[in-house]
Amino acid sequence: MGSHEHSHEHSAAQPLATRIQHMTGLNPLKCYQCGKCSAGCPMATETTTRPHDVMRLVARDQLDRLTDADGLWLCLTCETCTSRCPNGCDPARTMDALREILAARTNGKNHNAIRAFHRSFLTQVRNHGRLFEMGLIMSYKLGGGPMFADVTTTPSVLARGKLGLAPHNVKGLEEIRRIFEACAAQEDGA
Amino acid sequence: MARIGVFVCHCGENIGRTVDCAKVAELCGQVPGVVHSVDYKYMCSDPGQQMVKAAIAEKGLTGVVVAACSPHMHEKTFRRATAGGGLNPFLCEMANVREHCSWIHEDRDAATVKAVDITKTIVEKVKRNVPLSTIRIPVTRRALVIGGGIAGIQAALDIADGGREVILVEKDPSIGGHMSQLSETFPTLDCSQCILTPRMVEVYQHPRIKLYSYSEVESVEGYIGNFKVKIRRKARSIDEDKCNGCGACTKTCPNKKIPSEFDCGLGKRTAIYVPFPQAVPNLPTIDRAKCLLFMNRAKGRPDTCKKCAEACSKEAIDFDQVDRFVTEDVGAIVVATGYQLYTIGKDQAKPNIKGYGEYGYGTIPDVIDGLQFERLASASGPTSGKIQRPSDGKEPKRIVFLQCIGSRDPQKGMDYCSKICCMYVAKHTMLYHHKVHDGQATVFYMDIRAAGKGYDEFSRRAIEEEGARYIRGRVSKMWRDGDVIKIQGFDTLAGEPIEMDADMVVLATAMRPQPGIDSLAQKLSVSYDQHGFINEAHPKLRPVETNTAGVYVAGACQAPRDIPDAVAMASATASKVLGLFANEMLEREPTVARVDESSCAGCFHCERVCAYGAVEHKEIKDRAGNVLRVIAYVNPGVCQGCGTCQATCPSKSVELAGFTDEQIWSEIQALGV
Amino acid sequence: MTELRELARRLLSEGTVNAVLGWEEGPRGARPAFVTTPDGADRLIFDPRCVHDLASYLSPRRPHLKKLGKVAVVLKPCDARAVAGLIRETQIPRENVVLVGVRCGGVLADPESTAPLSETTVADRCRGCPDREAKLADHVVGTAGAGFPGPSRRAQKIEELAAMPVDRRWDFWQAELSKCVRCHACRQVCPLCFCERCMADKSLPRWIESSPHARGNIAWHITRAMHLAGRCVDCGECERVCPEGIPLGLITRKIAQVVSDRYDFRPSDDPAVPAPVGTYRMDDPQEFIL
Amino acid sequence: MSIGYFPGCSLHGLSREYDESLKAIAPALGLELVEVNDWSCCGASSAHSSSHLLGVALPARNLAQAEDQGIAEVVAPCAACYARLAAARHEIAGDATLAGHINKVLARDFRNSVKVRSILEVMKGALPAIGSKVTHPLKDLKVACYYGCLLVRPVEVTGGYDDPEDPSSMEAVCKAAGATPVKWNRRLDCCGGGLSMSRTGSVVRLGAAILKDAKAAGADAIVVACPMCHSNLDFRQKAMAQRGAWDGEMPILFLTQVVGLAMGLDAKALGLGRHFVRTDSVTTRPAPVAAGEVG
Amino acid sequence: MDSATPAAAGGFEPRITAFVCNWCTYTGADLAGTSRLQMASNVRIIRLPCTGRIDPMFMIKAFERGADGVIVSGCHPADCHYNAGNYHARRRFAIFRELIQFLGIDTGRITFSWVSASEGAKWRDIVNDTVTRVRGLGPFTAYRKLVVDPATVPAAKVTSKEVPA
Repeated sequence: MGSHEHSHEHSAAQPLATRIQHMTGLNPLKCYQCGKCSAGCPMATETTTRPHDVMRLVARDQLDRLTDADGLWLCLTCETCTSRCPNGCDPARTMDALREILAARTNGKNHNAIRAFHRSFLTQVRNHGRLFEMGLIMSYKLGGGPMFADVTTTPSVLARGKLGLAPHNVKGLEEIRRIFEACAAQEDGA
Repeated sequence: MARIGVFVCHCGENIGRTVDCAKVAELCGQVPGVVHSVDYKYMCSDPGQQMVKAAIAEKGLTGVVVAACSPHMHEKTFRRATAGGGLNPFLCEMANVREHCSWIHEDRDAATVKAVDITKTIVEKVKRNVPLSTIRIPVTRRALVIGGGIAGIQAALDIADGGREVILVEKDPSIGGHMSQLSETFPTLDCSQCILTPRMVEVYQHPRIKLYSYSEVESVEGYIGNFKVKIRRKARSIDEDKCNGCGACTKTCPNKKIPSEFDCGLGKRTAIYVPFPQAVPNLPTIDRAKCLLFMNRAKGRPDTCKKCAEACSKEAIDFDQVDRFVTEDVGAIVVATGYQLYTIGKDQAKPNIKGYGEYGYGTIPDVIDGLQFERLASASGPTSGKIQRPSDGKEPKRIVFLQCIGSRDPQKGMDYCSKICCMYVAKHTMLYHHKVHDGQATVFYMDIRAAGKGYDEFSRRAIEEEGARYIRGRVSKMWRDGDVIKIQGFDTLAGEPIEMDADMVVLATAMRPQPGIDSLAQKLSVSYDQHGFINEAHPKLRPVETNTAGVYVAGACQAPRDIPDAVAMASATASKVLGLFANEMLEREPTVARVDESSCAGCFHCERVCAYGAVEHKEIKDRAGNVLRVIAYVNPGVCQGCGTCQATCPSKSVELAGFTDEQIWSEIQALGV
Repeated sequence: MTELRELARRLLSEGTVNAVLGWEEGPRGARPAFVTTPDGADRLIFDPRCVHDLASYLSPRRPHLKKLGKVAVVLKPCDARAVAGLIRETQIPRENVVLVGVRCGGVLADPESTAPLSETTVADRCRGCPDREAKLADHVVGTAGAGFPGPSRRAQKIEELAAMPVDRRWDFWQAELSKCVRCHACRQVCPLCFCERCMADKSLPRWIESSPHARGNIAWHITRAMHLAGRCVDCGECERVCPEGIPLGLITRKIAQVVSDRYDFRPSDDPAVPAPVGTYRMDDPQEFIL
Repeated sequence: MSIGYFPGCSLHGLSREYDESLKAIAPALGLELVEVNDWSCCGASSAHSSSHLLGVALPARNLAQAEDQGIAEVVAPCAACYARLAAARHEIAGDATLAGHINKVLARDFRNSVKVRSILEVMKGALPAIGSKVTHPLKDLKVACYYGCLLVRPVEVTGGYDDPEDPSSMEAVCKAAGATPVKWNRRLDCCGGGLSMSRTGSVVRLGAAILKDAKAAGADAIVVACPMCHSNLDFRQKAMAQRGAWDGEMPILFLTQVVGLAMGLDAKALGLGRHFVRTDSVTTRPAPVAAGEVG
Repeated sequence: MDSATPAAAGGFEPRITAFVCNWCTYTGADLAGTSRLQMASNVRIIRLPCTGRIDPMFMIKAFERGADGVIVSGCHPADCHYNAGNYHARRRFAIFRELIQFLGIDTGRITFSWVSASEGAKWRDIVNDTVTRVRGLGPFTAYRKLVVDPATVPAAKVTSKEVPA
């Protein structure tokens, strides 16, 4: 059986590393803490929990400490860590899985902005099938995102004909909503 | 009619607790052909063995079954006892009622039934056992050593000093191997050349060592005690008998810009060259790929340059020399072909091995490997021991060493530790600090593996007293910016990213087996792992033997090894070889296959499946000498007894002694309802 | 036909060979023929009734042919695959035979048939046969039809059987194999069953019970199939000669499919290509091994 | 050659010049772009950061749309869309359980038969066509080819059409357009990607490092093949300047625009007017030469 | 552990014959013993030097003698004591398995496995799993009846007449 064949079945009762392995087919315990992931991570200077720290906390079964781990939420998903990992650990995929596990937890103090962005983004996709950028900007900025200078630059964006003012709805919107619901149901059932 | 004796062992409580041994003895005693069946507390004890011996004499037994532990435990014991009782030892077999029965079951009734089944099965087998005698084969008491590095040199000297002749084959123009390239050796910092050169000379002068340098093993036939080895003596274009090693030829050669292999490309050599001053033999070799005369010949042009021949007063240069072949008979072979260093380039010899794109695939100048650093640090090296970087000859003030390059990196194809790098990097930082007083050496490492006498003390000294800065973490990326090398790493102990500039970077690259090791291993029928390292016969108990009898392994062709390891292994192979040569004849277990000549159809399926080349073609002739049939013959000296030939033979004309079809048929029959 | 006869005549008259083994007109259709004189060459024929695999006469077990010394043998492409097998397995030295290939577009199921070769009368094994002539042959004569497209009906039958529940398949084969009278005609006619003494005739031990009952029968047919794995050239002779009409071709065909699917091997007339059983690849599939 | 076209949301929004320039050059390259029917958002990093299944299902819906349309391979010019589509295809192909889930979620018989190509892979395949169509070679234009994160890695997903650590396809395309690629160091570094809106400070830091390195290497412009990279490097240059992280004007061009310019297409048709950093320095080029003389 | 305990009184207990190589699986089974790993007692081991020695006839003979199931086990690829015996065996077994399946024998009755000298626990699992599986398949009466009672041979539902030449 290839490494991609995995059961997908996991539960909160299992050690975190086992859970991650069931979700991703990857063994986080292969990590030997060389730090090459963090050495290449573009966000390493801005975070305190870097990719190799995440891997370490997974190995030590410290889900609570990962809840507020900044590196998890500031990850750019650039996959530099994954492409250079000597052990094929795929920290990027591991962090995806952790975000998925932690999405249910709402007690995270930090990085609500990032979560709010993801939420706004997916709401746009769910409602329209495509990203309505203007809608995203509005909903995100109003929904708790930091009010940066972006609002002032938006007119210049509009002037260049870059932003549509009305959303485009895809025809298969029903299907998109069904996908969202089915995925939510699957995740709950897992 | 068979007269079998059954001896059921209680093994103290080990068997008796879950198996009713008396019942087993009683029921087995009812099996036709069993004339004696008893149980006893400890069959392997002296009284137990005496019972076997006595019963053989008193009951006239024709076979012995001991129902006790695994045959892997005590088969030899009871076969010896059987022989002591005057019966052929191969008429004794063991029924495994301990490991395979009493120890794995709790239900006493079920275990007893099973123990009876197991014993009856072996009784039926033993009824069909026949007396066998150990096989005796003559031994040619000369050894072949392949590879003239430190391991091969040591093995050759030890065997020769032990009084046996040795053929030493080295593919390069000189013996000495990688050790001759090293500057100083850890952990004592003694000069490598100084300790190696005398041994090289000793090899050359030893009356019982025949050295074939610039030669390779072409083919190997035969088996333990009786190998026939064909050796290709590559044309070095020099008459070895005439040359006196004066060196006049190398001085006149006009092609002086060839990167020297010995100096790892950092120095230059001529087309006719002696690889290094202490070379053994001290004979020049013409590199035909680089010699003007041969380059012209390859293009069909007339010879122009003959400067070396003109300079030679002994007329020793022979441009028309061709490869020659010699055949040597030997009884044992030591493989000591050593290692090569992994390089980080994009093109790799094997598809599973990858280069380091993140370190520039080897295109950044002033990024060198450990062996190149040895040459820079060596007093006899291209810079006379000055640390200078290759690009501009400047002395690097900031030098960075990266450990585990390729090693412990499964994604690059090598998951193993190369073992020696931690130590030589520590040594390199010391050599560097000794030579560049205002310089700073930094080491990126993952773990410091310094297990060995004086090793940890040595690596600590590099840090505590000699000023090397060790940073725990792998480097993510490395690139050239102007004339500095930018390094993007991470200090996992301090928990912070590091970007630093270096003037020179030294990579501790992985040790890999020599290229061509797989074809040599195939010639020798020895197995090798996925990396190409030769497999030892047993990782604990037979570390220098291979799975082909008579072929031994020493040094870094088996796994990454440092010098003391390689030397110890070499001496161990010598002791194995000398042990083998202690007798004129060799004794082997008789578990070998034999062909039924009357029914063999000569299809040679057996030959195709034999991993040892034990199947030969035998001609059956009439009285006039006409060949009637060609059939298979299994050479008992070569056969290892796997029986694959027998299962493959369509007419069942091969029988493996000890595991004949009749024996197995009877065992299956005995298990019937 | 003229071409074949001329070649045979020349080989015999020039003394290249002492006999030519081919087919001739018999009282009940085509039959194998030994021609030892140049004049006899005119007896030789080749048409779709020439179904017999003459390679089986080359087996060293057949002393009557051995006495003739060097012979020529006429071969269809399938027969050439059998000759390649005999050479590969050192049963005949290549230099002792002259191989005369005849171009072939398929043969009849029945050598006694008078029907023309057609989609309905062609031997099932010829459907999908890619070979029109033997590459191994020293001489190739004649012209060939286009052949018949696959899949064969046997292949369809095999699929049908594979789709059955296992116990129904067992019933099917028990019904078939119970008919076997152990005459061993299948063995006798097979060009690649050349053992000096067949293991079925060996008594110590007796792996295969010799009397014709179901248990011995299945043991015999399993053994035959295993021994032919990767060797069977699909000449169809075993099934043709079976007096009980057991569909032996289904078994040999099935094994050929297994060998082809798993080891990408199809029998060819190149003796240098090793057979798949007796060789291995380290990465052979092993999905059935725990 | 007919090829499925997945524009993605950005090419219909913030980066419509990428869409415009690709459509402008496609005929010359012999590419017939067949837009995927009723395509929907790939989910970007938001989907796979929230739910793995959703992160696969959203791109899979688009692959299924393409499959139903009879499309054999699809090009996604946006690097993020490309990465999501290719990753979904790769994961479904290697995991029968996941494939089962996806079929259930999509509620259709999806065979995962559509190959996913990046714009670089497609342009690399069209190199001879580009060479023969160049009429206005971008002589003396020094370009820094910027790959960013998701175009060439990870190799398991991309199938290895280019080296993940030492790629060369974008340079090859620029060379075919007559431009001179410079050697520089940060062409695989991340621009800050999806944090553009939520954490502008990070984008300013990462983007400025890229711009400075390109400038130090002597580049006149940076060439990109991703709307996100474009926006972070082009739109955010102002923010970088405001924060004192950068003090220049570095034109950021889509690879398709570079090829379009070399073919003599109008700057406006290529959408160059929509950029925030002026591109005049690039569009004002020396006189044209005859087609086919470059390459 | 459930398969290690005999079925309820009167239940069917399969007879399993195991053909194993001396160097890996036999030694692995020894290790299971020294580790005291409890397992079902239905298996009888016949020791061969190598899987290369295992002839398909052994399995046929075992069924003839009333075995309900068979285990064949040896060294993992690349671990063969004799270099390549297991590779040859692997091809032989693969073909044999498909052949008997085609002839209507449930391949669930045969377990092929690689068990190394260090895999005592794997051996236990192979034994227990095989016993459980064969217990589920029931006694192999179809094979045992072959010689005893010709009447048990079912009337042909599909005969050769339907099979083309």
